[in-house]
Amino acid sequence: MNTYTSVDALAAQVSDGALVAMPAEQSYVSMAMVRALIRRGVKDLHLLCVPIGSLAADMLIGAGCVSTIECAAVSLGEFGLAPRFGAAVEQGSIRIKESTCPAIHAALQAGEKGVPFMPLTGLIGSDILASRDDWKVVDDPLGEGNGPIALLPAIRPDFAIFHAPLADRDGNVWISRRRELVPLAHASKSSLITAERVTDDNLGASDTMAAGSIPNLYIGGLAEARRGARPLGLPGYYPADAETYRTYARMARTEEGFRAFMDEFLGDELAAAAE
Amino acid sequence: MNTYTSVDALAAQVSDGALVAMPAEQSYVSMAMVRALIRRGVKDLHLLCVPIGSLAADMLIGAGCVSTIECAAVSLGEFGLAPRFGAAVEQGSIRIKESTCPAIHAALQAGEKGVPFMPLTGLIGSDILASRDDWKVVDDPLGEGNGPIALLPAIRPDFAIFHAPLADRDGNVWISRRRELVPLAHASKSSLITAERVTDDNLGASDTMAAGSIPNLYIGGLAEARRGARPLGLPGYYPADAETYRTYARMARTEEGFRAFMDEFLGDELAAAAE
Amino acid sequence: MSYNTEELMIAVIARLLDDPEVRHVAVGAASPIPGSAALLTRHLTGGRLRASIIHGLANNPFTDGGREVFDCAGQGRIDVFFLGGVQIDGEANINLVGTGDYPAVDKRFPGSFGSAYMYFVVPKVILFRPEHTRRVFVPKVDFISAPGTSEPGVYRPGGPKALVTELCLMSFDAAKKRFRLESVHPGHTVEEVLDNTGFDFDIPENVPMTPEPEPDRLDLLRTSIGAQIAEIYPDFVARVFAPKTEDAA
Amino acid sequence: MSYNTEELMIAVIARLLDDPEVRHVAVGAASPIPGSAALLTRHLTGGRLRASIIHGLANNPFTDGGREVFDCAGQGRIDVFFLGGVQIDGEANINLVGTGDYPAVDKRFPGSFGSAYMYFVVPKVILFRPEHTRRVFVPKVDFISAPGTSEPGVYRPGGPKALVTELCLMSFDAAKKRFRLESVHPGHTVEEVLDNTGFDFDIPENVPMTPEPEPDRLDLLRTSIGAQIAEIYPDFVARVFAPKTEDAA
Repeated sequence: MNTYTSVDALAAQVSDGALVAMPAEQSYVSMAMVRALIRRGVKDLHLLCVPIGSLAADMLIGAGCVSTIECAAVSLGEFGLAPRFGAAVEQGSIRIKESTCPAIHAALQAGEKGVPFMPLTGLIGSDILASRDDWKVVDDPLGEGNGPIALLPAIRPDFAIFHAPLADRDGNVWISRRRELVPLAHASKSSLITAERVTDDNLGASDTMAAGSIPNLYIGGLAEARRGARPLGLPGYYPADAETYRTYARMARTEEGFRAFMDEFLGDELAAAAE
Repeated sequence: MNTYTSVDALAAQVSDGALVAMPAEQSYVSMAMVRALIRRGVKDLHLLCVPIGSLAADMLIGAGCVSTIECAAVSLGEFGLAPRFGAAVEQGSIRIKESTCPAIHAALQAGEKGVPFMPLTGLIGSDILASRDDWKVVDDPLGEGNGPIALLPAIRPDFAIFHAPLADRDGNVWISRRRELVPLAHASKSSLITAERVTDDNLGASDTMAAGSIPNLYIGGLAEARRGARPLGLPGYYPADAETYRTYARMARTEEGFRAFMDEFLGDELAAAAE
Repeated sequence: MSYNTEELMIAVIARLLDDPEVRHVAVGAASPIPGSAALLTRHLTGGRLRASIIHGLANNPFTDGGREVFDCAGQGRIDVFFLGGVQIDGEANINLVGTGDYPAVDKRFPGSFGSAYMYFVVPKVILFRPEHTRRVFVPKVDFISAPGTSEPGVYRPGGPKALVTELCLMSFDAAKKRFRLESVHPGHTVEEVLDNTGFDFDIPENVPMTPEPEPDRLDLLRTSIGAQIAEIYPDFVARVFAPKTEDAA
Repeated sequence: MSYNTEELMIAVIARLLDDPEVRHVAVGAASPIPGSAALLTRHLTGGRLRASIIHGLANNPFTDGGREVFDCAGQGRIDVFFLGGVQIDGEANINLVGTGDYPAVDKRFPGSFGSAYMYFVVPKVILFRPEHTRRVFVPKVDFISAPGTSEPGVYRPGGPKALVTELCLMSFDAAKKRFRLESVHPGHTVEEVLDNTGFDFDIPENVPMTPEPEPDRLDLLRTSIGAQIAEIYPDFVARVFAPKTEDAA
């Protein structure tokens, strides 16, 4: 199957300026792709966090790959604030489209359905809404006294990028109960997947496995990447490398510290690849 | 757990006039509940087929339980037209809200999201739309030249009723890849479930099983019912009883034939229960 | 090589599917002839054509519930879909609901299924209705389940492109709102088509005969493809491809 | 029985949850104090209270992806949720985005998470912010992640009902757009609350002292409930409920 390739070949598909969507920390982030994208020096990404960014977003921003970020939040969780994200926003060196978790889910659902927008309650009176000239509040269009409601334009990412615990050689991808990845893959024009393991068994053959799978219809490329979420964890499979994560959170507080960390981080990858 | 009960106790929850939603033939229909509802003589149901009705809808209509039906179609599939549905519509004895499959899915998604409506492309120029005074066409509310679009009011059924292959004692329900049941359960105020088998193992404990499950949060009642889909099949578990289905399709062409069939059909149930 | 009408219609549809712009064909429930053409063409194109059959599990890729096929079409990921009609008129309006003065119908049929959406969003909808009579092909449908064309400004990337019946193949021109006779099946005539069609349509000066099914394709249908189809539609395969077994015997 | 501030705040929240109208409390990520109160109250109510903790899997019922908790709230199935804020003002507006003149913020914080939705649809939102200082409790927030109140006509079944800090418990009156001091925690005073709050609020004539944690509840927290909490927040349990082990030694 022609979608089965290498991580670097996947990263090469992502052109400068692409709208790239990545899941939240506990939802199977492909750090293997983040490394490959940084190595290849991709520029001007519009990064959509679904709906919250963490290490991946912070690294891509620190490495200068991102010109716009849309997110409900970016945080390193128990390791503190996201330092390169914070610095970039405070310096005004990236554009931020403020959002809130259900708004990102709703806009992706609109993309999934092929409708131009999705209504969402809440939001009215928030400065998030005030900052978004693409969101629109209309009086109840049904005329039934439901009051004003916000309409959010559909989002159709060029690429969804994530790391699955399992995929098959036909490009079907097992995502277990991380079903936020399903509307994400549907709404995106192409999904580029790294997988912990690629099996010869067809995931569609069993009802049990199919129930937690995304069919290859949506998958634009697949590569095997052992420990491809590290230093993040792959929930249910392996924990985060807390030591590395903590080191990052500390070093990345300065531009220089970030560069030093990334030199070693990307170098390790090259060393591991050469093994 | 107080939601674990008998089929008749589930049926007793369904009050006359309720908005009741049932899935299509291949998506786990609870014929056990259909029998129990007919036995208890429920009246004036507003029946929502999600999105297509078959034997269950035809029987409930024939038995005089339904005053309004909303559906994209009602058909006995390979066994032909749905005779009691057809007769009722031709005689004008039930009200029909014409729809189309994706409109029913979209309206349930609106119910699931708690938004008053969902936009859907297509529909414009169809007599379905012309017949629906609750659907509304508006000019592109984003003002971006997307053209007119139909807005469909949310549907929130009082009850979703279906038959699952497996549930656990806590009321979690395994639905495999029949995920149309997920937005249906979410959108409905209460889901009344019959299950082929009720297990002591918690379905939420394994990622593999949880991926195909609906949590008990949405479940208003659960009863065990062996062969609870018969004479329909439970895809992946047992086939339809084609002989009985064919007999129904033939006999139900007349009111008298329908009554004769149902007398035996409901009687069989009583006999089976007495065994 | 002898063949029956079903095999001929499969061959006609397979030619419509063998088109570089068609990457993905979806086939609804209970559609063995379109389904057979889809699986045949998938084989002929070496798998370039993706064929999704929304009936059973064998060739049904979807894992996100009943709405996924519609969402998928809305995303532009389905290039061909099939629709039929109790009535079809000359502007390609289709009626799946009933005959007579709606809502007081004389005869109720199942209903519109997904037509009122798929007809709008799938670029190449093939109307497939074997029965070619004036009962089906009417001047004006009694109920528009889905309109053949839309006003300018209405979002409509899709619509009808062809009509396949037991008598002929027609194309549809949305700008002219008219069908055009493309070919008449072997053994039938333009007059027969005219006699059995209740609406006007364009007739070119020379109407070609529909090519007969290619023998190698018939072979495939009756052997390897037939075996795949039998997983989905066993009764159909037993009935339609059975002559082959007799021929061989 | 000795206790620490975390245990006191857990006890305060648990009392807010023990309410017949509260059938289901949901707790966001990284919220061990609300999470502990939720699991404690679930136990105290014999399971009448459903507690969903959106962090890990142990008490996380959701199986339909990240949007399910929001959809669930939109359906009216979540009665209590917790929100905090980098800044909170006297009209209960909350700011999770940054301080300074947005978008030119002086200090950027993570962002609004789900607040701009949950604050509208969950009937009883408990604002929980241990740090009680004028840095947090400001006259007017620099950025409204979610507004405390809405104009008439805006769909808003939910909103703030209480504020829990390390110093006190306040209630919020949406009609008056004002907080009211309900009780001051043991060892603290009304003056201390006034000194550390940057907005006006109502003060009743007699401000009661917040009741101390009930000894039986402390016991539960440090034993059976603590064990459940440790599955989700092991570091928290080790730090907060550790004194018990020392006491016992």
